[in-house]
Amino acid sequence: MSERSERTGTEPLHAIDDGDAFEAVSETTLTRKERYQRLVDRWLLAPGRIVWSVRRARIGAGIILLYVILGLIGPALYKEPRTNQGPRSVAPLAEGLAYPLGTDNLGRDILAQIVHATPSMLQMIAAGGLFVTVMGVTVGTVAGYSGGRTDRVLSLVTDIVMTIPGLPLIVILAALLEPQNPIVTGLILTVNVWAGLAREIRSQVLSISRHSYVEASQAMGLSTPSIIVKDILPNIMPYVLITFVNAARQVIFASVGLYFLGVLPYDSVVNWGVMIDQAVSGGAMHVASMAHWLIAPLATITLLSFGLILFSQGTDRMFNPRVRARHASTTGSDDESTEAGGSAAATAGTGGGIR
Amino acid sequence: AGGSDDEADDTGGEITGDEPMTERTFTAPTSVLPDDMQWNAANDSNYPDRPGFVVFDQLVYFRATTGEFAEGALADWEVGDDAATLTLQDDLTWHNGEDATAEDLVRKLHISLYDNHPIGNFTSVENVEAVDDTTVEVGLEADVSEPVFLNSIQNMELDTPAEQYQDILEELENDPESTALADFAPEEPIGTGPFQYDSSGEQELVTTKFEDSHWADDVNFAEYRFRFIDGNEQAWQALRGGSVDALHNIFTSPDIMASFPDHVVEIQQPANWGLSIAFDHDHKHFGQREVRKAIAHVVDREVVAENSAGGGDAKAPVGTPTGIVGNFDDSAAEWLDDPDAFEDYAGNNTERATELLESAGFSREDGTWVDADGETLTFEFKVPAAWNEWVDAAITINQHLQDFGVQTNLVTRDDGVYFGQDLYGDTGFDIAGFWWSDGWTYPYHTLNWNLNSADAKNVYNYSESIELPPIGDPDGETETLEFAPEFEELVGMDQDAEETRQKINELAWAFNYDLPQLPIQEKVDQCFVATENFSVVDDSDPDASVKYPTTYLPRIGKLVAKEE
Amino acid sequence: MSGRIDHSESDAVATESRSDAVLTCRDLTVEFHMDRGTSTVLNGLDIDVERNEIIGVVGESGSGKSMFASALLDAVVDPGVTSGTITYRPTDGREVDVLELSDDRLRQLRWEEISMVFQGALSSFNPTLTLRGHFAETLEAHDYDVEDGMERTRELLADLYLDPDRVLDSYPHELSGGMKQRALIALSLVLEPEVLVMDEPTAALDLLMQRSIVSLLDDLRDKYDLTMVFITHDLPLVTKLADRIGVLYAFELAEVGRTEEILRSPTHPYTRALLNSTPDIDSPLEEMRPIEGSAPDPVNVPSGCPYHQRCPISTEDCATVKPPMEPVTETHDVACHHRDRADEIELTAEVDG
Amino acid sequence: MSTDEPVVSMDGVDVHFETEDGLNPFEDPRTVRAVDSVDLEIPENDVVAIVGESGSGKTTLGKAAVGLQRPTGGTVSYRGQDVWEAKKRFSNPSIPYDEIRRSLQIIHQDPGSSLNPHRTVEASLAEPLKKYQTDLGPEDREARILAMLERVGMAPPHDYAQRYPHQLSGGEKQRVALVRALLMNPDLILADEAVSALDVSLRVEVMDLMLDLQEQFDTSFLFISHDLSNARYLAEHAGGRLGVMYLGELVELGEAQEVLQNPQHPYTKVLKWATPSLSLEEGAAEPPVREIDIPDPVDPPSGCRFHTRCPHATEHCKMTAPDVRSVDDGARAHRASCFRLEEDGEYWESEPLEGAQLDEE
Amino acid sequence: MQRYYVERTLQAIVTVVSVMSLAFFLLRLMPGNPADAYRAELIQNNPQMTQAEIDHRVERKLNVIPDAPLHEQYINYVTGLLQGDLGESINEGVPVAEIIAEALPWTIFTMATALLLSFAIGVSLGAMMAYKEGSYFDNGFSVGSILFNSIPNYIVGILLIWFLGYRFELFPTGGRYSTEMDPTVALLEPLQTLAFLGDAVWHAALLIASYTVVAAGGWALRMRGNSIQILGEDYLRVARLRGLSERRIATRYVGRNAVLPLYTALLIAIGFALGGSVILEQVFTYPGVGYYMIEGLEARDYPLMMGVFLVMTVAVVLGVYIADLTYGIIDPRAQTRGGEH
Ligand SMILES: Nc1ncnc2c1ncn2[C@@H]1O[C@H](COP(=O)(O)OP(=O)(O)OP(=O)(O)O)[C@@H](O)[C@H]1O
Ligand SMILES: Nc1ncnc2c1ncn2[C@@H]1O[C@H](COP(=O)(O)OP(=O)(O)OP(=O)(O)O)[C@@H](O)[C@H]1O
Ligand SMILES: [Mg+2]
Ligand SMILES: [Mg+2]
Repeated sequence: MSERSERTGTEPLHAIDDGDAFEAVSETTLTRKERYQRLVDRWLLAPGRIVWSVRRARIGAGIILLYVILGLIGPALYKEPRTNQGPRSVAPLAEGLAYPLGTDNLGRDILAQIVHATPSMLQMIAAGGLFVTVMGVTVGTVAGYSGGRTDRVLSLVTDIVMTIPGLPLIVILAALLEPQNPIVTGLILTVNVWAGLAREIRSQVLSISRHSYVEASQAMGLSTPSIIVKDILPNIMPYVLITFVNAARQVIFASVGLYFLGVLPYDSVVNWGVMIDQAVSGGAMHVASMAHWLIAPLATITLLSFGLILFSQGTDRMFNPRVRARHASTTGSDDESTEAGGSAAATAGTGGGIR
Repeated sequence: AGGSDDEADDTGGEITGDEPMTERTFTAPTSVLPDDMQWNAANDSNYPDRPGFVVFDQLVYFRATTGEFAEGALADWEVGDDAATLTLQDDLTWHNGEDATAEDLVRKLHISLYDNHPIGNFTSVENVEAVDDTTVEVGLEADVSEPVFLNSIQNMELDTPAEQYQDILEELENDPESTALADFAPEEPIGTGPFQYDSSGEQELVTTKFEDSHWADDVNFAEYRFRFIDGNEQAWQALRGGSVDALHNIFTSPDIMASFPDHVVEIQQPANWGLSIAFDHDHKHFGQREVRKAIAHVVDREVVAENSAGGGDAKAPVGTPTGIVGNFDDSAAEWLDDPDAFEDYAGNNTERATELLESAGFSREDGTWVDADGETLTFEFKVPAAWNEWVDAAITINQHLQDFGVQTNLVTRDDGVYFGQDLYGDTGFDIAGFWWSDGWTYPYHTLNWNLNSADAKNVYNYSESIELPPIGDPDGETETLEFAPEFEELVGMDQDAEETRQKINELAWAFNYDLPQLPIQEKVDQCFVATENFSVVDDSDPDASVKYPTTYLPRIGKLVAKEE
Repeated sequence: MSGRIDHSESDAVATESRSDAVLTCRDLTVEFHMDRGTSTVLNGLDIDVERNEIIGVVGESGSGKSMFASALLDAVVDPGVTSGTITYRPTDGREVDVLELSDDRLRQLRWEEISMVFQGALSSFNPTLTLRGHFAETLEAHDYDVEDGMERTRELLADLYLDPDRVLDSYPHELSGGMKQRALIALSLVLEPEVLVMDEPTAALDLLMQRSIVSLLDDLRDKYDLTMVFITHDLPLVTKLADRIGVLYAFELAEVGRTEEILRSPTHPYTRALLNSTPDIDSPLEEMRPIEGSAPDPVNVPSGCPYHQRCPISTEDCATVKPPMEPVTETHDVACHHRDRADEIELTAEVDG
Repeated sequence: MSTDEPVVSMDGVDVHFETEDGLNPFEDPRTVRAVDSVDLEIPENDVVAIVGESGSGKTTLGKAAVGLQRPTGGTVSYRGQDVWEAKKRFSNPSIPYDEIRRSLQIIHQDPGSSLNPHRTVEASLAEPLKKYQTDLGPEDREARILAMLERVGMAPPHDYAQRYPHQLSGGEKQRVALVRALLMNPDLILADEAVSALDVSLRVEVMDLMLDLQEQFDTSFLFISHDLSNARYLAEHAGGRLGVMYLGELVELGEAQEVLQNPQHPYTKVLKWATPSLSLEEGAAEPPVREIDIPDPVDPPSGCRFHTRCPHATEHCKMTAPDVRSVDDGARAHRASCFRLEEDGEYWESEPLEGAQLDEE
Repeated sequence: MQRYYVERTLQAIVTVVSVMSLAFFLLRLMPGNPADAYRAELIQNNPQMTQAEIDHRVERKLNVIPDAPLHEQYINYVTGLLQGDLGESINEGVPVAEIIAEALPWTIFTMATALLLSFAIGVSLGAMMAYKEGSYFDNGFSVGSILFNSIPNYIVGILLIWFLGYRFELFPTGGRYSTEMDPTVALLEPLQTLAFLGDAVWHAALLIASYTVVAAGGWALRMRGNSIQILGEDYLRVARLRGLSERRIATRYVGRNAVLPLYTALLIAIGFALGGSVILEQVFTYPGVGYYMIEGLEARDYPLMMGVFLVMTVAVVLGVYIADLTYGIIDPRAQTRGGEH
């Protein structure tokens, strides 16, 4: 057969003799630092570069980052909202920068309220988003991947949960549990959102597990969890992210809505939804001089939601290996042309988020 | 702006008393869907109480500013030691055309007694009987002073014509446990009031002037309508847009009032009740007088009241906590012989508060108060979520307390849960928003409410007696004061007698010294009338303090239609 | 690129003499302007398509076959730019410059005169429209008589071994790949075009089906007097069908000639390599060998002869001077500097018959 | 490893799929008989090529052979150990399932989907090493992967190692898949249409590589193709066998050369006709079948399944299914199932079906 | 296929039953009860009513509240339900069915109008955006759609009330129709009917608008995505080559194929719209089922809440059910796919 291998001359050199390829060991070792650098590059810098390269994602990420920073260090930097810290219903900038967004009916600085409400809102959003994501991904992948009875049972549960009219259920749960902890509130607000994700992920998993590389992994005897984690999850990541964003929006919309309805209890900690409630019941809609009281939280919520959507629209690229390859510093350049346009998957649900 | 500062023009011109009859319609809001209304006040569902005020006549009306009673369905009354004689107006006619007689009043009183009306405290069915066509005599089983008795029948309306209620009364006589009364749901009311039911639709209830009513001469407009309006914002908008001519009673901040058309006037009436902080007297900390007092010193009631009123004057801060209403116009002090002897807990006196807490064994650690056992002085401050003014007040109170190092947390609660469970149920509270009077000016009521009522015992677990030093001398020798006998005595005492005044002073001192509750503010009801088509008297007229000006003033010609 | 101008001139002369060409392409070029440079995906193609012939175009993946097919109908996808000339000569003796046509005329030309079967036949139908709908709408769009047209459709389908009733009432997804492919061929013939361009019409099908379709096409050509351009990467498939074969390499024609000339005496080294690499059940075993190296990138086509990097007999010249297309015989043109040395590459695939 | 047992032996293997959406709820669910009583032994270091039309059950058969598809009937054994028996939780197999799993590998038809698009070549290849060569450190793993990449002609290997699948050509992807399978050191590799999707010029290259590695690693190959020329190329080179499948049945099996030169089953002849050659001869223009389209596998024809298309079918074929018959003797006997192999019998007496003829033209 | 129908129907029933049971018990677990809520209401409305009076009333209320053990109440409720009896509202004292029968048409009217409107607008806008992909038009409207999709619809509602209702007083901000209106829907009185319907639309306009604006953004984005995908399909290229008119391509090819996948979403959205009306109807004090949901909640009126919840659940289940069953008919591609969407 040497004759043939000679003909099969596509291999330019056989530096390593046939048998050795199988036994080859390395002569050098990577330093810890190098390996660390690789990890950082792969998991942090590369996604960052990708996000940065899409305008929508860049703007979205910027907005989200702004809120995160606001939530993290804002409360430390900006004064606390206090009753009677200023005159009542001061218009924005009316007194210079003393009350940049004005004050409310109790003379509290509105910017201060917004800033100090951010951490708990972010916690709520993160809790809701994580809950939905974890539940949805777990149930969806387990159902889709294991099939059979497990699938039927999980699918039925999912379908049922999905059909519960979300808002009324949340209203009842909120009244039932009277959550004060933002994390608990976040969970309640997304109590049935995960089902939609689970259903979607299940069908994605079904189609992904038809890919032959999944079968190849099975043939290699890899364990099911590792197949799910390595072969299936990366494919549904864009979807997961989008759902995370939708869940986050659901949290924002529903919490504000319920605070507004007065169904959710609130405590001394300020909250955007409570601000809207107080502004509306305080008559901000009636008096032009108090309009800022309502507009400020409205704009805050809208901007965050807007940022989240923009970000999610940009992020399917983050998990797209084609784009990844181009932004990985450790790999050589790639000549793949960029596919244009936003993705279809990134569109948000209809109906204003709450259903 | 609808300020009452401009005079004549604002109120839409002088009311001479002989305005000509017009075809005008006066429109006011109602929060019950007209289609759903039923007219039995004893039935719990969808009873339209505002419309009820024009269709039915109250037995007597109460002028809150002067504390006097004015005639309603009753033309005259007399409260003696063992009997009260009630005399009906002699021209009173039911909307179905029948004369309203003493029999009708007897029926009303009997039904009320079967329905557990508070006059049952003084009398029973057997003692109520008609003497002649217009007079009813009510035998009293104990001494009752006149204001106390009248207060108890004041909100009673003559609304039980034989046509609708005779059968029900008979059933109650046969079976006092019968639910016939509560189940009765007449779709059309029959009353004796100045307006009678005409029709109701999706959005509106129409009542038309009842020419045979006792008040007919003073009413110069043809219709009184009620428009379904839900929520304050909608109400303000309706008034602003002219779809209603009045709002009965809605708290409205100065900012919002500023958005009303110029022809809208505000009529303020003392509500004689307002927010207080109720302490759980069984609580380890709040059972301590020093802690309560410290809190009283820390909370700056003026700021709270102002915040709660949105910067306006609709909430009057309580001057000196004595358990007597009248902070609105300082009439509270008139009951006191020596107002200065009372502690006023004014301002934000943290020094005094610190002293008090330290004397009770507390110390301040890292800005937080900790008792001798190392427990933090902390509590959840519960308020009903939908009561916005209370929430605003509570936020402010909370702020004051936190600034002083008391670890408080505001908790808004669903109204039902708040009243049903936190106050009157099992969940309880540490400190909660409550009220410190129940709408009456006579000090007996308020003091009784705070020191001796079932609520005092059940809601905030107040004790039946206290150790009380002499008035004005908190450190003096104490004596035990049992509340129940004191009030039993006071109930029957003539309100003008000197000893009555003495007793009131003593009880007010008990209140001031021991602070069963901390009164924060006193509410002023705000009523709005658009004077484009109607004229109304200024709110300095005592009659304007009868509840509600929109329904009472037309009866006496003090809210009249302008000439068309 | 220096050689190109004069070669096209000389070629123009050479082709003038040729007789009845339905389509004449001169300097047919397709370019895409992209961020990283201009991508020339078809580079100065000169070719004639004779009336009633079947011309096969072969080449490896990415060599520009589909671009050529699209260019023939002036249907290169945006933002591709097609330049050069394509002259279409209908039977009435007119000459139509395809690339210069107005939109309306072009719309008419397509499908009525030159129609096309796509590479992705399986996705060439609107999934929510029955096949009858497809036929009818095509007829309507060209103002043909629908009734007559449907009659013809039935005949066409029957010719293609399909049951017309069943097929016409089906939605695309209800048909198997082979049936869809045949239906698509019928659809492309429904307006009785002169020329049928087929871009890998059988690539997705089974061999048996491929072979069957190829033999059907042969019948169709005779029955409907068609001229066909048959594009494929599968050389053996087309040898049974085509009268002539053109070999595309790197967006250019490497060799054109009658089928037997290409098979018997391939002159371009690439053609020879292609033949050598083609598995075949009849030829002796040892004789297949792959083509080394990989296809060039359309943005950076090697200078000179684009094949020189992979060519075993290339010389310095090949790397710099572009070989012109020159006739070997009257019917056989090749673009190679070393046409005489072709024999140096052993032709292992022996063609019998 | 040197037992006499064949690496894989399949004995009367059936794979039937139940399709769920029957129109009538009371009707039994319809069954696709994707593979029907197939016997096949694959000894060590052997190559078996299977050809057949799309839907004939090649893939299913192959997957059953490597233990990725559970047969509904019959047994599949790895060196004498029943594969599915070994997989059971509390069984005590003579060969642990893990080892069986490792020994039977697969390369898929579609190079595009055979590699996880989210993992670099290196990451994909490291997986089997991590699992089966736990003693290797990350550097050694990398070295081995690079060596293998170089071995299959992907140089420079560290460049390729860091690429994502979309940065590879089809041929390169197939090579990586091949390396992945080889890294498991398997006894049998199922190459399911492993070259069909590649450009013509690449096919030979990949097939040569497979042959090469088969030689070197003593691996057996089950090579599946719908293209007779590819199957022949591989099977003949390795001196292996060729099998022909039709609608779930293995209708002919024998030495590659023998089967091609002396096809016994009419279907094999059809396939041969359909395989284009570079010849200029106008082959029979009309296909030697009566019907171009393959019947629905859900409802396969009765009797001999090929009778609907067979140019020689008779009424007898419609009724009865032919048995497998050996054409010649020997260990790797050439066998086929067709009545025409019988000297005489009912077949020859019965009426040919419409359009069919008893004798060849 | 039939088996699929049977299974699907069973599943729908199971879903309704489970959701209802869950709701039944959750509701009763809520803190507070009708009596508490009633006490709150009494206190709020009658500051002068004495404690004794209030206690008396509350006690009387307690008599109305069923006090059988929970499981018995549940059985009673279910048996009632099977006989079509939704129970009697504790607070309103009338049968729940009556309240719902009266409120539901209004919610359906507003939500259906809003949904269909948003769908029509979103789909046309999305298709246009896709056709002009990358243009200023596309970018502008994409950002616009995202922006509108970022705002909860009730906030849009508040803003609309604020500006169009209060500021400019162009629209009423609550109620179903004008007081003066005589609700007539009769063929014999076309003018009055028309006037009435017009008035009803005018009253619902802002509510409908706030839902529409937000939802349309979502539809537009989805439609845009679908269309762009279809614009890249082979069959579209072939259709162009076949000389089909742009109009036919836009409608029969792009439009239809892009809209079909939205069909399911639309039906599901219709189902969820009832539940989604809760906050909006509250904001607009529009007495539909969502409004009564909150009314019921505030009064802890279990039967009323259950009734509304049931209606909302059934709507969702029905929407999903119809979507699942009919998708095959609507989209020929799905026919062979059976239950897998
Ligand atoms: N839309 C496009 N934009 C830019 N380049 C393109 C585009 N479409 C194709 N190409 C490039 O044009 C070249 C020729 O493509 P073409 O489709 O003609 O190849 P082909 O010979 O048909 O290949 P195959 O056999 O794979 O179909 C390829 O390099 C391809 O990458
Ligand atoms: N999981 C499955 N469920 C139901 N039917 C199946 C399944 N897998 C395969 N089939 C059916 O079994 C038959 C054989 O399929 P198989 O994939 O083995 O054919 P094949 O010969 O490999 O075809 P191809 O050449 O198209 O790959 C087909 O009719 C197919 O539809
Ligand atoms: Mg192509
Ligand atoms: Mg297969």
